[in-house]
Formats: sequence, C-alpha cells, structure tokens
Amino acid sequence: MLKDEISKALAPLKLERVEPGDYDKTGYHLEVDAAPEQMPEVAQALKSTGCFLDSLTALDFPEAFHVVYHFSSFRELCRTAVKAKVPKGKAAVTICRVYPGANWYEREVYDLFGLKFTGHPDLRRILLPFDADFHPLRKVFETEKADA
Amino acid sequence: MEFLTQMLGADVARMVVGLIAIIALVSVNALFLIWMERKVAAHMQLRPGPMEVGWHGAVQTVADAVKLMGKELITPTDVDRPVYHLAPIVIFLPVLLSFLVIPFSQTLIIRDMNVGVLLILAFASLTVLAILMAGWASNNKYSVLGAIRSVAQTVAYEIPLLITLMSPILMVGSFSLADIVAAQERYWFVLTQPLAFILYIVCATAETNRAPFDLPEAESELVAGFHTEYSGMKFGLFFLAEYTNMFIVSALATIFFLGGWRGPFLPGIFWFLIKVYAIIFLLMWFRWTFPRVRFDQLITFAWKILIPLAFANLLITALIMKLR
Amino acid sequence: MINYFKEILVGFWSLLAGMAVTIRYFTKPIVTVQYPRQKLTMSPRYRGHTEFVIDEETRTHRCIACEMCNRICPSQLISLQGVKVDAKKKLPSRYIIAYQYCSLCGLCVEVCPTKALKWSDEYLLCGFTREDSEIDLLRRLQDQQYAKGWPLTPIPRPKPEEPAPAKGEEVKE
Amino acid sequence: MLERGLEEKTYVLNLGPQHPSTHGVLRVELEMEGEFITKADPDIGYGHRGHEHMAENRNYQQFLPNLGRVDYLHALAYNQCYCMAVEKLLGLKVPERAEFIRVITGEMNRISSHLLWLGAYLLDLGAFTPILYCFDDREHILDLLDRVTGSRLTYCYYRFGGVPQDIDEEFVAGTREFIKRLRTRFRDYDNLVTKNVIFIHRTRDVGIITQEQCLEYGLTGPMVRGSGIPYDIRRSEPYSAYPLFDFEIPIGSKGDILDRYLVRVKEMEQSLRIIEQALNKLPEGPIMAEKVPKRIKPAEGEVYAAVEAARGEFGCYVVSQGEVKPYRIKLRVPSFANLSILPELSVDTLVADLVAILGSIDVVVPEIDR
Repeated sequence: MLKDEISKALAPLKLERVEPGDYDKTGYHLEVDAAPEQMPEVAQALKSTGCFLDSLTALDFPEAFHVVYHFSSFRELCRTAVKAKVPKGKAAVTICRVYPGANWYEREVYDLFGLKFTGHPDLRRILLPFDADFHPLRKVFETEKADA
Repeated sequence: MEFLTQMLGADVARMVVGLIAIIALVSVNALFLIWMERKVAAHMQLRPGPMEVGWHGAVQTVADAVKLMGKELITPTDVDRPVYHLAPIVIFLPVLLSFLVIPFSQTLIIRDMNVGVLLILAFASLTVLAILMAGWASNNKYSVLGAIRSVAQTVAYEIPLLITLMSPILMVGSFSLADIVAAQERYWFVLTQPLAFILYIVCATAETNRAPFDLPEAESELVAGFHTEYSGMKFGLFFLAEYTNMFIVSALATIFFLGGWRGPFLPGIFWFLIKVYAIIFLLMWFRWTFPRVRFDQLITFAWKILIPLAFANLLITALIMKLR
Repeated sequence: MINYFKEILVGFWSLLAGMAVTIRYFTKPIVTVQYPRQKLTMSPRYRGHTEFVIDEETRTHRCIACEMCNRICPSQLISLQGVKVDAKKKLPSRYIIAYQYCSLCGLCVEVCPTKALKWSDEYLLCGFTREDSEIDLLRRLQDQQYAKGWPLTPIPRPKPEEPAPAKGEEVKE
Repeated sequence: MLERGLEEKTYVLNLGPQHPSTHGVLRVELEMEGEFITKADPDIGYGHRGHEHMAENRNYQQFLPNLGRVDYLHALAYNQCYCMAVEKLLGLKVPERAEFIRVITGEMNRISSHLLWLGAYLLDLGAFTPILYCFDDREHILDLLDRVTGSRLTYCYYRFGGVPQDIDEEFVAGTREFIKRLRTRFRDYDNLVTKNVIFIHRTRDVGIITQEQCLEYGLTGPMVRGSGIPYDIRRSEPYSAYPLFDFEIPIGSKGDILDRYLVRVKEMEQSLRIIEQALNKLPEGPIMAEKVPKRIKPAEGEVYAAVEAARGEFGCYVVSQGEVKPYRIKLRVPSFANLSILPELSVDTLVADLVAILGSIDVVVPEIDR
C-alpha cells in the first residue's frame, strides 16, 4: 500500500500529525500536518515514493495561513493532504527545488494571499497585474474597496 | 490602334496595348482568383462561402477591393520609409512584366523572346527582393523573420525549379515559350516527364509562398509575416502579386507540361485558361488540405529530395535524348 | 537508399489520401445555416431569457412574488416587487430581468414554487443599448396575451402616485 | 529595435496576448536567437475573473454557473466535480440514473472538447480544413446536449444530488446515430491528418515530455498518458458510474506531440464506447436524490474531489465552516500545471515548434486565469 509507504517515508521527520484520512468524507487517504520549515523534506519524502504535487493552495484563517498541499500518485490511488500552518507575518518555505511545478502554485498563493515563500527563485505576481497592491483572497479584502 | 501604330511603330504599339491588356487581366484575374479561392475553400469545408454580394458572392472581391482602396495607408513609426513604400511596387512590377512573354494562344503573345523562360524566372526571383524589403523595412520582428524565411526558401527552391524545367527545354532545344508549346504537338510533356511535372508543381507552390510552404506568412507563427505592418492598398498589392504569381507559375506549368493553348474545338486562349485555372485549383486544393511544414524541414526537403530528384530526371532525359 | 525512396512514396501517397478526403467533401452539400436568412427551431429546453408561464385555465401568470428566484439568482439580476392585492394574495407589480447579466444557470426556473417561470425560445436577441436587454416579464406577458386575444393581466401598482395608464397604452411599446 | 538587435545576440519576441495561435489571451515572452528560443516565459492572468473569490461571496448553489465558465470546453466535468465535492460534504447519494446521465453527457462533452482541440491544433500547424469538419461533428454533439441541458457551451446542468431534467428517447436515439456517424468520420480524420506525412514530421520527436517531468510538474490527463503513464482518474479513482463500464486507457510511448495527439484521438473512441455502454445499461429511476435540502448548509469540514476532465485532473477543494457560503473553494485546474512545463519544453526549439507544443498542451486560458 502506498499509504503505508508514505507513512514510513515520513516517519523519520517526526511530523506533527500523520494519520489516515476518512476517504469517503474528505477524499484523503492520508492527512499530514507539518511545520512550514519541514516542507522541503516532506516533499522530498513524498517524491521518493512517487507522488506528484496535485495542488497547492492556502486558507486564510484569522490566526494563520494554512498552506495546503495535495499530493497524489500515478501508480496507486493515494491522496495525501499536507497542511502547514504559517502564522500571520511569517513566510512559508518553498518546495519548488523538489517539485519545479510548485513554482507557479507558490507564485499564485503569493499573488492571491500575499504569503511569501522563502527560497523561491522568482516570486512575482502571476495572475494579477504586477503593480497590483492587494491580495484578493485574504479574508480582510473587500471587493468594494478594490473596485473603488 | 492605327494611330498608335503610325506614331510609335508596330512593335511599340503592340507593347503598349499589351501592357494595358495585362494590367486589366491581372486585376480581373486576381479578383476572380480570390473569389475562387474562397469558394474552393468554403466548399471543401462544407460551407457556402461568400453569398451576399452578387451571384454567389461573385462581386464580393470587388467590394473588398473598394474597401482596401478606401482604407487609410498607415505608416508605422520607425519604419524605413523609402524602402517600406517601395516594397509593394517592387513586388508588383516583375509580376506584371512576366506576362510579356507568355503565349496565351498561337497569336496572342506580346513578345516572343528566345529567352522567355529565363526572363520569367529572373523576374520571379525579384519577388523575394520585395519581400525582403518589406520585411526588413517594417521594423517588426515577425516581418523580419518572415522575410528571412522567404529568402532562404526562394534560394532553396529556385534551383530545383530551374533544373526541373531544363528537362523539357532539353527535349525542345529552345528557351522560347512559343517553341515549347509548338513542340508538344503530338503529346503533352506531362506524359514523358511526369516526375518533372510533380517536382515543378511542388517548387511552384513553394515559389509562390502557398501552403503548405507558406512560411513567410505563416499566420499561426508569424501573425502575417512580411506584410504584417501593411494596410490598405499596399497590402492589396501584395495580395494581388501573390495571386498573379500563382497565375504565372500555373501558366508556365501549362506551357511546359500541358501543351499550352493546344486543344480541340475551342480557340487556343480558352484551352490555355482552362488549363491554367485547373493548375490553380490544384494549388488551392493543396492549401486547404495540408498542414504547414516546418522551416528546417522545408529546406531539407528542397536539398535532400527535390534537387537530387530533379538532377536525376535531367540526367535521364539527357541520356535518352543522346541515345535517340 | 530503398528507405529513401520508400519514404518519399509513402509520404506522397499519404498526401494523395488527404487530398482525396477534401475533394470528396468538396462535392458534398454544405452543412451551415445562412444566419439571418434561415431560422432555426430551438430545442424544447433551449435557454433563452425567462418568461412567465401562461396558465391555460386562468390565462395569466402564476407568480406570487415570493422572491425565491430573486434570492437564488447568482447575478442578482431580477428586480422584483410584489404588492398585496388582498390579505393573502401577493402579485408582482414589477418583474424585470437584466438579461445581460444572466448566466443561464436555470436556478430561478427550478426554484420557483409555483412553476411560474419558463425559458423562452427567443434567440435573435440584439440591441444597441444596455437597456435593450432589460426584459419586463409582465409586459411581455401582456404582449403574448394580446397576441392570443386573451384578456390582459393588469399590472398592479403599489401606491399609485399617478393614475395608471389605460390598458391599450401598455400594450404598445 | 532592429538596430539594437544587431548588436545583441538575442532578442525578445512577444507571442501574444493577441496572437493567432495562443488560444486566448496568453502571452509568452520569448527570448530568441535567430529562430531558436533560448527562454520562454508565459505570462498568464489576462482573463483573471476571480472565480475563487466569487465563490466565497456566494452560496453553494449560486456558484454553479461559474463552473461552466472556468473551462468552457469541458464544462460538464467541472460541474460534476463541484457537485461531487458538495455532495460529499452533504453526504448525498446520487441515484444511479442520474450518474448514468452524468456519464453520458460528460463523455459527449469530452468528445466535443477533443474535437475542438483537434481542429484548433491543426489550425496551429497550418491546416485550415480539419477544424471545419470537427465543428461539423461537434455541432451534432452540441445539438444533442442542447436538447438535454438547454445550452450549447457553458453548461450548468448538474445539481447537488442529481440532474434537474431527464433525458428523453429522442436524445438516446440521436446519440446512437451520432456514435455511428463519428466512427465513420474517424477514417477521414485518419486519412486527412493522422497519416499525413507533413503532420507526422511536424509532430514526431517534438516536445518530448519524460515521465520524470510528468511527476515533477504534476501533469495530468493526455499529457501524462502520452508519456506512457496510464493515469486516468476515471480508472484510478473511480467516481460516478465509471466502474460499471469497460474502457481502455490509451497511452503513448515517447511522450512527443504525436503521442499526445494519438492519445486524444483514441480517447474519443473510448468515450464513444463508454457512451454506448451507458445507453445500453441506462437504468430507470429517479434523477434527483431524495433528501436534498432546500438550503445548502454543509457541516464544518473540507473535501477534495477530482474528475478526469478533457485536459487532465480537475480538482475541487471545498472548505466549509458550516455556513451558507463556502469558506474557500480552490479549483485545481489541469491547464495551470500543464502549462507550467512550457518554459522547460520550449528551450532550443523553433517558433514553429513552440506553437506546436503549446497547441499540444491543449490549454484553455480562462481556466488557467480563473
């Protein structure tokens, strides 16, 4: 089972939480919580088991950004959700050395949430104009203000 | 006519009248060809094409031409002005002059020269100069790329074109177009020179920058290639030249391989035009069927396939002629 | 050497096969429709703009101005005003859709408790101004009733500040 | 420009945003040396409409029409994915007939998307005529889907718990006829395109994607299948009624453009097979789940659902805080990841190849921009 393989690969990292998910309810086979600094190692471990980065996004909660990484595999169905809580004002750590595909995802998160990724080679805005001065998916962002 | 003859002498009068006739022919021919191209394309694509102006849209191209003439001639900033303005004229003139030596029928030929073929080919090479001028002067990267491609393409394709035409010339022993037609009294050269005919059609397609060899104006890569920056009638002249060029290469094919104006019942001019338009239809058929080749493949194709085959064909022809 | 010629021949043959396809289609009848000259019949579920269902029995609409459609509309394009005609019954006095914002999702038609809305099969919709695409369903209903020779549904006014225009005038645009 | 270009070795060429072959408003900044590309930098976001932000300000049902506008070519798959995600959140069970209808219409939509791709791709390569034939076929699909869904392009047909309107006999008969028709048309496409020597030379050994790259960039859909990885969510993570049908996953060997082309063409044939089986097995029964709440207010939680769209994996990540509006909806669109490999693929290729590669990725730019 790929699920066990991944758990085994993640074991030496001593992550906050690695437990099987309720697939019928959430669509995850494995739920992982990690510290943002651990993300490159987590990504490396997942890559060694043959997982690819499915999607990367963030959630804006009042106290912190949750960066959510979804991993999946070509070989066997195993969806892994990794969450890294980044307190407001701090930066996440890039994984695009491991997965070059994360480059654009991280740029997108930076663009829409204003969350910086340390170590990212090219952290520019991607969807919005380069001179935009707002981050629309933050909960404090109001549409009306942006229109005006 | 007589007045002109007296004043200028028979030869010059013939030239003047001929030139006027040519300009009329070129315009009418282009208008017809554009309409034909639209109709051929449309019917191959299961649609009717222009239907609104005139019978089955026959006058549509006239309307378009009027629109083109009415359009403002925009000159972009930072173009090389003299060259930019000159290019449409340069592309149009040689095309016009090529008509001088084409025998439309036994008698309908403005000037039968003994180097007719060479004249046409020499003028045809001038087109590339105009394209290079247009592309370079436009100060547009797409245009420059189109122009550069065009030069390389013409250089690569003129060689097999000339070598291919040498085989029938060898059989006739004359560069005069009228002589070549006259030599096909018993049979058309397409029967004895089928390979040369195919090679010629391929080269002619490339020479006129038609799909699948329309790289100088490949719209999916270079937007519109060398004439990206031209508007109004200047663009119209490029367009006119393209379609007139098609007519000339098809006329050459007719003269060299399909017996020129020869044919039963109808007067020679009709046979000539029927054959020319049949070849043009073939070129249009290519365009609406094939994808475009890549630039390096185009050159490879010319040097690795066309030129060896053309040479082989020439050698075999020469051998047979010698043995006979 | 043999490969060289074989490749040329195979390639040449494939080109001829392609040309055979296009010339076959060249002779086939055309499949397109000449747009404004030929009319299409729309499929029964075609989603044009919404309009009132005319009840065969009462010969009028079934709208009770409950504003369900207004609430579910993703684009908030329905401007609906209801007026109480008696203690229980509520009728719309104004039902205008700003069709230019409509995304044709169909939620308003589905949510309607009295099935008062349906799709029209109008597809030749164009106009010069934004106002041209604002469709007054109550007026449209009257037009349809007028065309059938049925009595027109009066448009109730909440509190008429000015005398209501005569029925005949309302039909004329 | 030209004067400066003479001194420097490379120059910058803007491909797009208004360019015939960028398929929408995509701009690729090319650094070129002659006709060779040394660096390509796609610039996206011209069509950014803020779908994800819109989702946070609407309730669950009101977001439905947006899905048809993310990828307008395979809108029904996107509808389905979002519905699946919310159904998972609500714990709804979709009746079997509705699942069958979803499969049939979704696969029809997939064929129409692939057909449009085929035509537009040939247009990129300079062949004009195939797109009209493809449109002719596609028109039949649109007519059929029009009968069922009421719209021709930006469908908004599936609902939480099923589908709102049933399919009728005429649709079934029309679909069967269409399947027959398309199968004969494939022969023409074969002769006109697949076997064409120019087409083969343009596409063979160009834009090769290795399996390693698929993994690194998170590519999905025909992109990975062209590289020989049989990854298809319809098979690997069976959803809807797909486990009931027998179909193959066509894969390529080399991962070049030709492989991706062939994969898509074969996929159309497989889709026809699926539709045929679904029509034969079509069960009777309700089309809507029984207890669909009028007011959609899922409990707190999050869910990730994915479907196989025409371009790859479309994922819908919905986070609910127990309110009528979703807390966050992330749309994982396939084209976004698929396009991100373009800079790597385009180095040291010709412009003509770049156009061919870009076309073979099959991007739908509004989907990337969201």
